Amino acid sequence: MSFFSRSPWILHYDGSSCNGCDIEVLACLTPLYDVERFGVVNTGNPKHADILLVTGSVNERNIEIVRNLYRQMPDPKVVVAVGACACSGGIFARAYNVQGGIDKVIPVDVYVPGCAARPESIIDGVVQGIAALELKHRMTA
Amino acid sequence: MSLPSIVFALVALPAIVGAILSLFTQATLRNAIVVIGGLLVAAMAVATVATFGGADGAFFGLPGNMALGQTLIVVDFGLTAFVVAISLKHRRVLAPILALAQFAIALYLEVAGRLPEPDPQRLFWVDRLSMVMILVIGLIGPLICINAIGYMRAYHRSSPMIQGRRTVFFSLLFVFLAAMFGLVVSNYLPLMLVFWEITTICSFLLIGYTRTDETIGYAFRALNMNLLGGLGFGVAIVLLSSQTGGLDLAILTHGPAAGALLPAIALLAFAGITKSAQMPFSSWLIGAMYAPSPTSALLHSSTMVKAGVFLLLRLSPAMSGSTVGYLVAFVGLLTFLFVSLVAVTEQNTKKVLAYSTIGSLGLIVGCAGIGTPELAWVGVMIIIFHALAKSLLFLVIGTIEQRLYTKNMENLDALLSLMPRVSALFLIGISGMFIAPFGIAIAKWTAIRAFLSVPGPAGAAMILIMAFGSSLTIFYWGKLLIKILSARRQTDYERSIENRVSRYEWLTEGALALGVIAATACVGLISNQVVGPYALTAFAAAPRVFLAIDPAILLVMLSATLLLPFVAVLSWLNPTYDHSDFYASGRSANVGHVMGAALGGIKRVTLRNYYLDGVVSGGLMFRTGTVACGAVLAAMVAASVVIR
Amino acid sequence: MTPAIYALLFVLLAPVFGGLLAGIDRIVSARMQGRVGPPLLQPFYDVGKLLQKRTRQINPIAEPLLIAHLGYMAATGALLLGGTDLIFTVFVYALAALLLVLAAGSANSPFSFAGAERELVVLLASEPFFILMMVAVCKVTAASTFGGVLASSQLVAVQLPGVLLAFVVVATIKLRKSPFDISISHHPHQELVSGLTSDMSGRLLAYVELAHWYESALLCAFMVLLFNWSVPLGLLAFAVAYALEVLVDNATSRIKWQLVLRSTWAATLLLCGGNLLALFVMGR
Amino acid sequence: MDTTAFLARVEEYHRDGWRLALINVTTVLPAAPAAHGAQTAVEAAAVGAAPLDGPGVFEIAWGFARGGEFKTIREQIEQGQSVPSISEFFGAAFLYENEIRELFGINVTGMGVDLKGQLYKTATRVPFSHGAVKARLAALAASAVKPS
Amino acid sequence: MKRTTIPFGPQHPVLPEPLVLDLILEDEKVIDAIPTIGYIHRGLEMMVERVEYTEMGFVVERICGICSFMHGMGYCVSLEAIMNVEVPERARWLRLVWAEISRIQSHLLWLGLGADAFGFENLFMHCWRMREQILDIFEKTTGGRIIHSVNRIGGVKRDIADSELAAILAELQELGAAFKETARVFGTDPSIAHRLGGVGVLTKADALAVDAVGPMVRASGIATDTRLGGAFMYDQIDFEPVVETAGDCLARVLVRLREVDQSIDIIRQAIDKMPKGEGLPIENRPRGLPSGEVFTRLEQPRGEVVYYVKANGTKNLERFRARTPTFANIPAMIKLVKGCDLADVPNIILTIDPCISCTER
Repeated sequence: MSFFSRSPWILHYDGSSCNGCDIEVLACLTPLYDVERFGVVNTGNPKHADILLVTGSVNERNIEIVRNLYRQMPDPKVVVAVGACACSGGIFARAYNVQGGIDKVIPVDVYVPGCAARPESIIDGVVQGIAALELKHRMTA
Repeated sequence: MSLPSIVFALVALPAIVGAILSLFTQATLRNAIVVIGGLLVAAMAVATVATFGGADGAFFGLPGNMALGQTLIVVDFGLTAFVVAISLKHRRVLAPILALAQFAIALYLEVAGRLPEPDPQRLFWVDRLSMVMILVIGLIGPLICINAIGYMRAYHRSSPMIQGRRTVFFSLLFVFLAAMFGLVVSNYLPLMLVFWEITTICSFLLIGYTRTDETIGYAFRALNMNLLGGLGFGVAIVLLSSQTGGLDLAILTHGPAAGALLPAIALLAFAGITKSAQMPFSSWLIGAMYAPSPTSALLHSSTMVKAGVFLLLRLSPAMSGSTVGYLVAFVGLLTFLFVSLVAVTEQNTKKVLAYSTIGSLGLIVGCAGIGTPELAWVGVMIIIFHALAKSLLFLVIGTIEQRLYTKNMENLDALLSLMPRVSALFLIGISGMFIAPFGIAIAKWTAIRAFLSVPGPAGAAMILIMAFGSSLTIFYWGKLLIKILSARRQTDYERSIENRVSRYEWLTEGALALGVIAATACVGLISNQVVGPYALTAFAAAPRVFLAIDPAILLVMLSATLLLPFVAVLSWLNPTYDHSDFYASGRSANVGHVMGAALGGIKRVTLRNYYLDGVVSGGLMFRTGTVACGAVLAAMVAASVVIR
Repeated sequence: MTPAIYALLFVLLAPVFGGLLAGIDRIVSARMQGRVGPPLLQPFYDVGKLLQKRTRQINPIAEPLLIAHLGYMAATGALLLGGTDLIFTVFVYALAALLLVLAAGSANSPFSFAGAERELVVLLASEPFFILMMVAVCKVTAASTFGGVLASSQLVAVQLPGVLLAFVVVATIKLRKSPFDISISHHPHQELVSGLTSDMSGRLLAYVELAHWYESALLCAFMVLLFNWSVPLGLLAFAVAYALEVLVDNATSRIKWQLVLRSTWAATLLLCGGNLLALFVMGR
Repeated sequence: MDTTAFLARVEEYHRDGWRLALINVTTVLPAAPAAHGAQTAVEAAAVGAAPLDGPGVFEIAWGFARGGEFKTIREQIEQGQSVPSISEFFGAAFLYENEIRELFGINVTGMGVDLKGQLYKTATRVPFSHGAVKARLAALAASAVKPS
Repeated sequence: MKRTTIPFGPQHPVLPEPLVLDLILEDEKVIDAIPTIGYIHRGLEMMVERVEYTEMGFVVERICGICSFMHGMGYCVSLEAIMNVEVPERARWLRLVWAEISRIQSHLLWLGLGADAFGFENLFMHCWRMREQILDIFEKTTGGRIIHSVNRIGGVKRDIADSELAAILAELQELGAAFKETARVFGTDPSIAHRLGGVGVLTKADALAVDAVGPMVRASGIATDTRLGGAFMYDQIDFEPVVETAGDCLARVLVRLREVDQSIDIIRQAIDKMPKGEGLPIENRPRGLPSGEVFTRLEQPRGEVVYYVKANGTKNLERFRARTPTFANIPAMIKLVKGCDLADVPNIILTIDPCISCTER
């Protein structure tokens, strides 16, 4: 087992989310859920991150941002789409400015359902992301 | 050849080259004369040192039966007449008054026969310090002259409004070197004063080279302040003329001075402080920044200001342990502190270099004032390393200025990408000024160690000044380093910039950079063979260790630092090297050095260094320093009279 | 044992010390925040991962500068314990710190640059203290090396209470603790994102972390200098000081650079300068 | 609309201490779908494109609040007409005005801060213009009647 | 002369949401700040074209995950006004209770984020720990932590048993007591005072000039609160708007700190005054299709929200528009950011309590 499974650093980006999933992602860091127990750190910087958590869908404007952040993350990297909007566009899928889920722009490894996604599901998504990370590391190493 | 004759040849040679240069206006010929003359001067300097060998010192007089007194008066008259004439032309009042006052003193002494007959065999004095100065002047000076060929060509191309007077310019550079050689080998004070005044006039002419209202103003400021110092020198001679052997520098400074000698020592120190641009006389050197860069390089490294600290180091044994000495030291150290504070708020690169010069000289003044062998060692070390690094820096900044058309350090970002080779030279120069294995840092460290043994609150104050001042130098050099040591992609035009740097500049700046490295590598040797023995001789002290560290450690650090560029190249060539664009909150664009702008489109990345706005005010610090140092200086002169 | 062996031991063991310290710090901080926190060895996992990760470089000069940063940080401690002049080690220490600034500045990008400038400010804020501290230690003990100070019969901390207090203040900067963590923060919610390290990834970040561990060990060695009569006491004092730092870190917000500069300079000038003045006046 | 009278009224509100609470625009299509007995806009659109033909209007409401009171100035303008900016009196109006220009295509003259179409930068330019609304409804109707 | 440009956002850890500023700096003084939004605009208002009015409430709730209860309530209240539905009293009281709980939730969330922005991670953790208790109450009473969907046109979907209400009140009062300690830290810590005191001062005159709302203006000495209008049972509650006069970041924090206490007190009064008993009516189903228009205003945690709903007799509304409090507060924020320090920018942005997804919809 590599160190990736013990030290997954995350980057959170809010696409066009309603804040619901965003604050649940943040809640994961706080005392009740405390994901730092698993070595998870919210880095806030793509260059340090292993796992990109995206909440909300992509729209005309943030599509470039999502692409840029993903590109700036060093390999191996994993994308977790958190919540219905990130997975598919959710309730807003047909709104004129929404282009759909995150997988329209970048490859998604883990889809976390929910509107809003619950912290437990998000943590579960991250854990599955760790497995994907481990796999990608082994494939490139 | 005997030592006296080779020393006379050394002084005469640049004067002759200068005279020849004034006759030729044709560029190619002039360039050839500059190069050949420069090389001859350098060879002569090396020959002088070789002839001198490892001796402690030597005295000698003029060959034949020259009437020294009358000659000096004639030269003095010529200089005074020149100052009066040019002041009348530009309607200035102060300079002619100061010059006439000084001439009046000389005339009075000569006519009234107050001047004691000098010992004809002790007119000149060469020792290890003279040799260090001769090498500094004779090796660095010619390089600056040769560099100026390339610089001035670019300078006049980029500033067509300025009338070209390059004949005068090059001629003056060599005359300046001659005067400096004369100054550092003089033992008879009236003789030294004449050379002293020649350097003043030379620097005046060089600063006013462009003849704009602005530079003429700065030239007169320099002239006034230096003439004031010269007047102090003159008065000191009057005071000393009544003392037996008083006008013999070697006798005057063979040990701590006391009684009636002190006021004269104080006035000589005053002269040294004006010449080395210490506060409150710093503004003339800042004004001199408006002259062409080789002028700055010359004034800052091997000539002019170095004459001031040379005199102070000569006086150091005399000032040792006296209140006068302490106060001189405080003028220097306070200057160091305050100009460092000013420098952190300055954007003009040349001015930052100028403040750094004043600060480094301040350290030398501080060392000279206390007058211990350790601190004299530090002072000479700083002279050597500062001359090398600072001449390199001024020449490099001149090269950059003529290619990038900017004086502002904010516009130097990514210099490493634009002009990689010039940047390398620049980095070596800056490292020489403050980074650990390089000389000035070693000197500063030794100075701190030496100040430890200064007793009482003065010692504590000196250590505090050193601690805060050194930290400030890290800050302003660090800012400049950040600007240079950054990378971005260049356009085709930018890639071609460096190709326009002339051969003259490459060779001279390269030589100086090698000099900085070589001197650092040889710091142990320099300490053991030259500077250490000098300090021991000057203070008649018992042998001791000056470099309290194994020079091998310094050598390892130096090699490690020099290896870094190769690591960079290796990393660049590594097949796994993976380039990424920079982080800009998700807004960076993968092409060029741009990022998405808030209101659409793209925006160039612009970065501005911190200038401690709101915490340190440069203007206020300069004024405070001027007032504080002025007060200390006044106290110094007063103390010499009152305390004796 | 000879000083050379001490130097070697420092190079080998300081990262272990620094990493464990960081691990304890993270657990204690988490407990103060009502959380469980990561495993003790988490910092080692993090660095291990960073070394395994692909490194994306923004330019080829950052890496050599960071290697030099790490090297000089280790060298500072090695020189210190190896018996080099104390004041000289401070110069090497400053060089090591400066190299990190240059590595960040070389990115030529907004956040790294702002981080580098702030780091330069904190370097300016902390540097006078370290010079003064070493001068004071040398003055008190009349020694100029680590071994010499330890062998001295003078009790350094007793004579340098001001320096000791100022050390606790200034060490906050070097340990990158709130309220002085302006250029780089262990917490992500910084206006400068990751400050200095914004454009570093993979092993580059690992170098920075490792150098920081060396720095922690170096500060511990400085503390031992102050408690020169007993090494265990010095270690204990460092532990107490570190616990205090963690507490302060958790009980204050990050202050602005202007106040960082003013407060540390004031502390240095009043506490350290005053102490030094007293030493010189009393003629020790 | 009478620009001078309008601005005079706005100034009056400003003078009397009212606060700008919102500026709202409604895109009114030529004929209300209900007139055709349809229960939804989609059904109406499915009945035929005819009701959607012809020019529509924009209803604009400038809402002002003072304590618990709330008042509006209402205007109707046709497509292509412009309205004056009220940022002279209510500086915060610039956000609303940029928004209605971007989303509804209404030209606002003399805006205090012109964000030059960069406020939302929508994928569908002017998503609430009559044309865009009609197109969406037509597409919706087409997909609704299509056998799945 | 050269200046530093800092691209603040859209991905910036200080604010989880994508707000964008180009900060033009000298040293760290902000000489100019060029703002933009639009990274989160979905086009939610257009959804009326495809979603029937009965279900539009679920869309409206998702304007924002922090104020979702209030948005759902505002939508239902608007439709009730258009369709002339009389809402049972108990339902109205229950709405008030949930609304105030959601205000506490929002303020705790915000206080935590604010603390983290000025580098006080510990406070962040403690605020969010307390917030989890509030979320538990929500989950117990509505089934959702973030999105509650408990409002209906004509009433509410669920009742809360009287005993449970009493338990909730007890829990809230306990939390309020514990919160006092946290509030004391915010109010007295010198490092917080350094970061917030005198920073981003919005004078009373400026607050009026830029038409700001909510705690933002109350911190500038203006006693305005939409709840004072008396709708939604607030006429039966005894309360004074929380006002501070300094107008700086610290004042805005203090206003929200005191509003947490105030909300707990309002809930106490509400539970006291509401009709008790099992099986009281909580919903009146409306009849027919809505036709007409209405402007509805209510006080969200961030300030006044204004809804405009226009119905034309079909199942689809003709227009739905929400002017959220942050939309009204952005001009004030832009005004304050200019001339502050870089380190103040997060504090100024956060003390307006921005909700960008509210703003852009």
